[in-house]
Amino acid sequence: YSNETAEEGGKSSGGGEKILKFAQTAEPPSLDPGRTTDAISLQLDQALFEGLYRYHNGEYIEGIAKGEPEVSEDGLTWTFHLRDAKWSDGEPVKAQDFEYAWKRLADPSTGSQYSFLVTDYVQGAQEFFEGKGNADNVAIKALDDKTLEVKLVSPTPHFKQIVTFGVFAPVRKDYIEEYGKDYASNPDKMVYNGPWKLVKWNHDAELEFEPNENYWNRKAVKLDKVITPIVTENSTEVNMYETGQLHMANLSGEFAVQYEKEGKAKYYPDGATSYIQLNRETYPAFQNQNIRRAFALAIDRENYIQTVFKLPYQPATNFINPVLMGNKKPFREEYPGNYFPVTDPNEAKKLLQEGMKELGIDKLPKLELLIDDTEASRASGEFLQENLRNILGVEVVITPVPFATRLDRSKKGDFEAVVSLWAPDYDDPMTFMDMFLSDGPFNEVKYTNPKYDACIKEAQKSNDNEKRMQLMAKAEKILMEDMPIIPLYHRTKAYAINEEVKGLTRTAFSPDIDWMFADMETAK
Amino acid sequence: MNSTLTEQDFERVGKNLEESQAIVRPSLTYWQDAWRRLKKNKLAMISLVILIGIVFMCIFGPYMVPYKYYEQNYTKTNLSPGQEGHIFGTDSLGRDLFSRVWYGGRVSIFIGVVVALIALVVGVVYGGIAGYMGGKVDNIMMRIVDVLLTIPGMLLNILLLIVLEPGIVTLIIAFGLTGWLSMARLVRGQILQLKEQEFVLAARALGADTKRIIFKHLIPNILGPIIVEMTLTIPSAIFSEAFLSYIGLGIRPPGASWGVLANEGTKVLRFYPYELIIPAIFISLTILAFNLFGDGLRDALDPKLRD
Amino acid sequence: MEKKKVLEVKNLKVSFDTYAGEVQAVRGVSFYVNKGEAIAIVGESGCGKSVTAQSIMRLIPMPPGRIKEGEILFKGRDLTKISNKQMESIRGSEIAMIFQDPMTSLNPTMMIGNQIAEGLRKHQDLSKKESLKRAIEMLRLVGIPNPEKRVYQYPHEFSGGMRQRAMIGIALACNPTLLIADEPTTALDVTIQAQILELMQDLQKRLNTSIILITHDLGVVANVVQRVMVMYAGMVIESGLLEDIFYDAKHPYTWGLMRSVPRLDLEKKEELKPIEGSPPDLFAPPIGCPFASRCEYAMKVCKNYMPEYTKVNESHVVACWLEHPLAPKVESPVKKGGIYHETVS
Amino acid sequence: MAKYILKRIGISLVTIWILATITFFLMHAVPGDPFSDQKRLPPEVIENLNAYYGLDKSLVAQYFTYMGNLVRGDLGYSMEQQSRTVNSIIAESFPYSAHLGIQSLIFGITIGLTLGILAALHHNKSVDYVTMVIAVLGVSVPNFIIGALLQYFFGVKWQVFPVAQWKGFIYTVLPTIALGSRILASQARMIRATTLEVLQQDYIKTAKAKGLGKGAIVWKHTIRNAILPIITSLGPLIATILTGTFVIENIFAIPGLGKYFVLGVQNLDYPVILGTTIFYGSFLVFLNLLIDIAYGLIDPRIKVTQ
Amino acid sequence: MKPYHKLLEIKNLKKHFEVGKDQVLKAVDGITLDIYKGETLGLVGESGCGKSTAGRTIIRLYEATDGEVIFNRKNIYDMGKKELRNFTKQAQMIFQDPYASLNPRMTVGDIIGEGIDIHGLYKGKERTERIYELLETVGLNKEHASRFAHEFSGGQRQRVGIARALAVEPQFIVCDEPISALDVSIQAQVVNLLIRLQEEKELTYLFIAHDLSMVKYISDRIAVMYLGHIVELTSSEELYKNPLHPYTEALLSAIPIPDPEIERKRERIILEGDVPSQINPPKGCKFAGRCRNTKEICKEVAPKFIEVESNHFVACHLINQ
Ligand SMILES: Nc1ncnc2c1ncn2[C@@H]1O[C@H](COP(=O)(O)OP(=O)(O)OP(=O)(O)O)[C@@H](O)[C@H]1O
Ligand SMILES: Nc1ncnc2c1ncn2[C@@H]1O[C@H](COP(=O)(O)OP(=O)(O)OP(=O)(O)O)[C@@H](O)[C@H]1O
Ligand SMILES: [Mg+2]
Ligand SMILES: [Mg+2]
Repeated sequence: YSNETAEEGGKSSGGGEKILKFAQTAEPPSLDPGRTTDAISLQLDQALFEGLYRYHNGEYIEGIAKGEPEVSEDGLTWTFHLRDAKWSDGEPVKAQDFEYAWKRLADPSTGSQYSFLVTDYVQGAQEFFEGKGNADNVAIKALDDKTLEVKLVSPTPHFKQIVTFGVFAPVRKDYIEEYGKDYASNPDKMVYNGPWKLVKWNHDAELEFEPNENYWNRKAVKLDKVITPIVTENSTEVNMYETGQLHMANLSGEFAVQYEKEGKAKYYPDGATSYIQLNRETYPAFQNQNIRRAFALAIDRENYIQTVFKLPYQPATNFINPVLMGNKKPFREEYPGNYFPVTDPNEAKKLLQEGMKELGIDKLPKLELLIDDTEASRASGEFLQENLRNILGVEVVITPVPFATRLDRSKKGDFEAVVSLWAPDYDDPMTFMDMFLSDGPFNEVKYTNPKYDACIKEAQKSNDNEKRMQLMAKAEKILMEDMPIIPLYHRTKAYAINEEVKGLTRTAFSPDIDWMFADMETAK
Repeated sequence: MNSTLTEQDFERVGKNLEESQAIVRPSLTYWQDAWRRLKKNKLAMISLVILIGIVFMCIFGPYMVPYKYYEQNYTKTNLSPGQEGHIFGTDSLGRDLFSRVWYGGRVSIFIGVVVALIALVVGVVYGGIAGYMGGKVDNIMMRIVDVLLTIPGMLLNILLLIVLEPGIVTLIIAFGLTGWLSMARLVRGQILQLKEQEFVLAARALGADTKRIIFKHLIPNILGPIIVEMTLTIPSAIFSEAFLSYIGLGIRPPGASWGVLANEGTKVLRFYPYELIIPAIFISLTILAFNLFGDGLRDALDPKLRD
Repeated sequence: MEKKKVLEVKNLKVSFDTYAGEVQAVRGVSFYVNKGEAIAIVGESGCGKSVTAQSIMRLIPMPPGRIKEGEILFKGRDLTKISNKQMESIRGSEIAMIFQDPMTSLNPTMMIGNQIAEGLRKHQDLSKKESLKRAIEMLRLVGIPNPEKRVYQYPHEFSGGMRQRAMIGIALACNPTLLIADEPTTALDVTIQAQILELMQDLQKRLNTSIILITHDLGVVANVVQRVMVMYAGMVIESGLLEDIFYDAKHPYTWGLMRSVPRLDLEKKEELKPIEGSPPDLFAPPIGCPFASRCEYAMKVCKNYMPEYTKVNESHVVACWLEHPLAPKVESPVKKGGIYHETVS
Repeated sequence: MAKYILKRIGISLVTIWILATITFFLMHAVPGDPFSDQKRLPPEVIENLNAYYGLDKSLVAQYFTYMGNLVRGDLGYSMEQQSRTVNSIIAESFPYSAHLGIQSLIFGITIGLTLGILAALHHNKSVDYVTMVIAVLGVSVPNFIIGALLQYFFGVKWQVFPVAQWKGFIYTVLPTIALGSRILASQARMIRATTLEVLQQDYIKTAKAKGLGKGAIVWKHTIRNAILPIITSLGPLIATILTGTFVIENIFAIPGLGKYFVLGVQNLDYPVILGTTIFYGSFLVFLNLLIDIAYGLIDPRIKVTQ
Repeated sequence: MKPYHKLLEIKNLKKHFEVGKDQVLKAVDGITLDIYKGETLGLVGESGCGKSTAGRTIIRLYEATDGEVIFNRKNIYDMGKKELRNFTKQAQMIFQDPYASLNPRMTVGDIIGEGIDIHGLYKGKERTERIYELLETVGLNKEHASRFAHEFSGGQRQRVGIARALAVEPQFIVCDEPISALDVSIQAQVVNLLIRLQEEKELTYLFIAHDLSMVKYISDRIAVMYLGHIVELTSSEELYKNPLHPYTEALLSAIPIPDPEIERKRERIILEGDVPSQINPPKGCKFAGRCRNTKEICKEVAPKFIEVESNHFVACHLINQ
């Protein structure tokens, strides 16, 4: 065994070849940009494909598009100009490839989970998706090989951010027609226009990438090879990192503590916010605001984070995640919004008494708390259970269920309280705030407040960013006063990385992990 | 010697049948005999003592310390064994592992025992009917068992646990659903053998009804293998529970089982090895003891290995 | 008349250690077998016949069994003293044994031919082919038709009688000096039993093998052996030539044995005179004559003292207090040339 | 013989059908849908996806469609791994599980049998006790504990073997031991019991009476007969190994099929759950058939046709 | 010969077992005979020829495939549940294997008392008394009541088996090889006990054995069975003096006589070959394969069982002609 690593290690440093190795936590479900759904696939697609723009190091940089898009007066017509670029098989990248790819997203027969990103914005797309119109009526058009024109339903200043999302990458019609459902299931069943190409895909074991020689910006790609084994178990991943089989490892639980102690842990916020949803129908006591607030204040967020997660999460005393941009600065810097204390057990007890008096009860009924069946969720549930029992004297029954079941029961309102998590789709607080519109599809607690609705609706229509932020801050305040949900924390992730590796970044938005233009020190 | 004999010694006394009919060996029932042989098996006896000890601790252990198994103390997380009065230390939520281990044992052993009892009832009834009825009924019933046996049991358990709510009851249902199969097979085989035995025929010839034959003649005679099978079902249920805990389908929090504890322990193996080692020792010791005791019992109850 | 003794057992004592204590299965047995001679050991179930036989082969399970005392001289060598390896080379080649139940005494997963050839290969260094050829000969010798085919068959393809023949084939394969047959026909039907006995008699004459035939059926021995030993409760209580035992038995137990079998050839229905009671448990054998409690003629002395062996004639020995000069004279109820001759045509 | 096999195959097919049906309905009884994701989707998209995968039809209709495809050997596309068919998932991942399984079997059986026979030959002596404790220890420690301990000590601490992955023999050592220990233990116990039983048989006495040495008696007469009953236990044993691979595959990052089943369940990936269950089921059914036939060939007493 | 009142009439009784698919084992294949009150009818034949099956079918321990058994003028195969229970009181069985026929988990007292309990004959103290009485009848004593079967010797066990059968005061007992597993010296004990009981209680026996000498000793008449058929039936003296069927002859000659001189002079008929399988028995006479005098017809046609002389029935072509 030792021979083998020596040999591999020799390649990476001595032989001058730069091979980066890090683990993926699961097999990428689909590398077809049109059908991709998850963070891992998006991450890899960002390496294999290149859309108009690219999100890198917290900035939007040029991809296949040359320069900024032209936007019409009314903000509805967007025109993109393409640079000369080639697919890995030598064919040029054309505007038609984009047209085809984007229409494909809206095509119901594709079964894309991100079709709404097209149908919500592009004229004619919704009709096409619902089967009322056809592809020709979708206002996406290749004016020529290098020009792409899109007409939008309403002015959308952040449309550039939207098309940066991985699913908007171009795809080749000829490949898709040839391989059908099997497209992108194997390295030889796909074609690349991104910085990398997939050379080996041992399903569920390992993926291997090499630079795409035809990539227009080939020189930006520094590494010679990237190997990403698939390792589900976090402890295995860390063990591999420590024995030199990996250059980077995610850290959870005690590993994070350990690495933190040694000063080797790195962190990045991933944008997710966790909160408890309270169902006022199934647990009538939650109809009382004092009781809802009592719950919110009873939770000892600092100890919760420290004992359960052991990572520098931020205790959430608001809903919008701090990673999201406000007008000029991050939203949370502009509107710190600490709507309630991190914890206040005495106040909580007082509120509870008041609430119970108002309800005319002297004891809260048993509360069922729905959680995921993962290890961390379990500990989290146990903490909350004991915490609430201690402070409020309420008996909490925990029901751990598989993820899919948790979401399903949340959707159907089949819960009393459920620990949920929301991660941003795009870099704007709206990705959090539109959730609790009265008719919002994810308003699982059936929250309605006309004032809240009014603020959000107005913000949605507005073109003025500062005003939008103000409105959303106002709405957030209303939400936090009404407290249909109890925020718990804003999440942070930890990882360890070999010092040789340079330029690899972790972000809250895709593509996390951004390794496409990373480099390695070869000295050594 | 001969010289000392006199005429008198040669007085005829005739036969003494009473004496020749007397049974000189001490009377030993089947169970006494089994117990005697079990006692000779050191491993089995040690196992028995261990089991009794573990069961005792599972019942009374949680009351021996001033901490409840669910009580958290954020200032005292991950204490090593012995620190600050926590005999087995504490876990990452600051809960006392001593009470958790015994509470967990209670759950694990309870599951094992209940599953074994379900297997006992269902298996004995099912296998009993199949074996006793014989013929076509037996054929069909055993085909069903064969079919069920080809279903990978663990897969079925996982599906069931997801369909039903998590918790002890669900675990028991899931294990019970597959656990009785081998018992049914065993009972059927034994009954099939026994029912052709002449003592059963004799009872039938005396006009004994089915009930009497089953309860007086068949069951008492297959009790030995049944008990052995039960002692082996218990550890396998404990084992399965541990496995399911590993994939997150176990007991409802804050309840603990040994499986849950061990699984939590594996995550911190590097840092707080005792959090794995302690539950692992008890799981293994219990399973080991049940197995060795079961084996010993099998040897003790098997008339073929008599000496 | 001086014959060569092939086997001589002297004062053999074998015990088993059980939960209840020591079971004295064999309590001082002495006998011999001459070259080419067939002797029988008869006696009730549990009287120690098999243990005696298996002790000769050193096949009793140890523990719980153990040979407490005595010598087993085979061709002058004491079998109780030699090493296991030496014993192995004697087993099968010089002393062979046949067991009671032909159904279970053959390995069910091994071809009959191999089971015969195995011993040959071990003791006579034959090649596989040669040994199989011998096996075929053996099967033919014991009267199994079609032996060329039968060697390749498995025990379950043989009937009970054929299996017992195969067993005999195995035993005789290496031409042993001594053959011990432990109830070779008990598990068989009378018609098959007749076949097997006929075969054994025939083989003994042809191969000049010494035979120890163990049985509880006096009828079986009447035609096959030259001498008979009657065992009771771990001891030999009477032994002698066939005629001595059948026509001039001295021991009340031997008489009892004779009188408890109905005679097919008798026209008049003689009442059977069973031996009442049960034999003693060897776990706690009586200090006196073990038969005393069942013996019609028992005397006070019988209860307290073990009778000594009395020589009736050169070959006939009996252990009974009735032979003592002080004892009352008892007429044998089985008269010499008595009831057995009455109706013979 | 041919008729017998045909009949057995018939029964096997029925078994598989029952298995598929049970799994199908059980699976659809689980609350939730396969499109659950952190980023929750608008209802229209879900509807479209349901239509795409035919999940909008009635359960019975779906059932018949599925069965229709199944007859043609088409297990459908995975819903999670969208561009892969269940067939290809099985084809690619099963070899790993099989490799791991077979290697563990060989490891477990050879050592297990040796230990078990040794124990039986020294019944009630210290060899017996020691071997049995060692052996039973293997069944007593859950897989995931063994796996975690092996990985930590041999992989991380002493660095004797690689921590994870499956790229050559050296990588297979730890997983094989972790998975094989159970087999070892169960085999040892079983062979010990059967050997003890065989040693009581009359034909062993016969063999001794032939003058065979201890070796010949053990090799030629004892082991063969003692192993026979064990062969029938292979079916269930392989079943437990296959399902047991999940843990080991997870810990050692092995791309085997065991993982897929559990992942399938967690993601509610219907075709994968069904596919793997049916595959495992059929595999076992036919394995049992093979074992029965093999048993008939090995044990002359049993005529397969009966 | 004792007369004359037919206690049992067995007509064309058949018992076939299904073994495997489409395979029928004809254990008893049409036997016809009468059993008179107070007599002992011996039934002999080789192992596996169907003796036990016949005995069991006669008292309906096995359901007959075909045929009738008329007990005291009533067909037991037409009896209802109640009548059948009553029948079990009148017809009992003693089994071959003294080890297997006693429940190892019951005390001897309970084994004997079982019939008493089932039929509710005695209760409490009376029951105990009765058990002691039965024990003494069979030559055991009270102390034995609390012992378990495995503590007894073979002969003692068989006597327990007899006591069990006697407990319900039957008229008819099927003795299924009650002495085959016993030592010669013990056999006589049991046989004498059976004879004594027969005289005291006017019992009727069907005495099954494979040993002709003992059968001849105890029986008034003897039926010889071969492969599911009765091949010869007559009084025991007649059978010995004048055996007609070649199988009977062979059987008689095979029985060893404990007298060396006679044995030496005696000429045995050694049968060649083995008993054929009952699953696909040869057509024609079942004995044809082993018979010295086989003729063509024997292989083709099954001989009829007919009375060739008064009270002497035989099924053989050689005789019947
Ligand atoms: N392995 C053993 N353990 C304990 N006691 C034994 C063992 N083998 C034999 N005995 C005892 O030794 C005595 C003699 O047994 P043995 O087998 O020699 O009798 P036998 O004369 O051959 O009887 P049978 O005619 O039944 O074969 C019996 O009382 C028996 O209980
Ligand atoms: N329950 C059964 N199922 C199938 N076959 C049976 C059954 N009982 C008996 N037989 C078969 O019927 C045949 C006759 O058996 P039965 O026991 O009546 O013979 P038997 O003459 O009593 O023999 P033995 O002298 O060995 O007791 C045998 O071939 C036996 O295998
Ligand atoms: Mg014997
Ligand atoms: Mg019988």
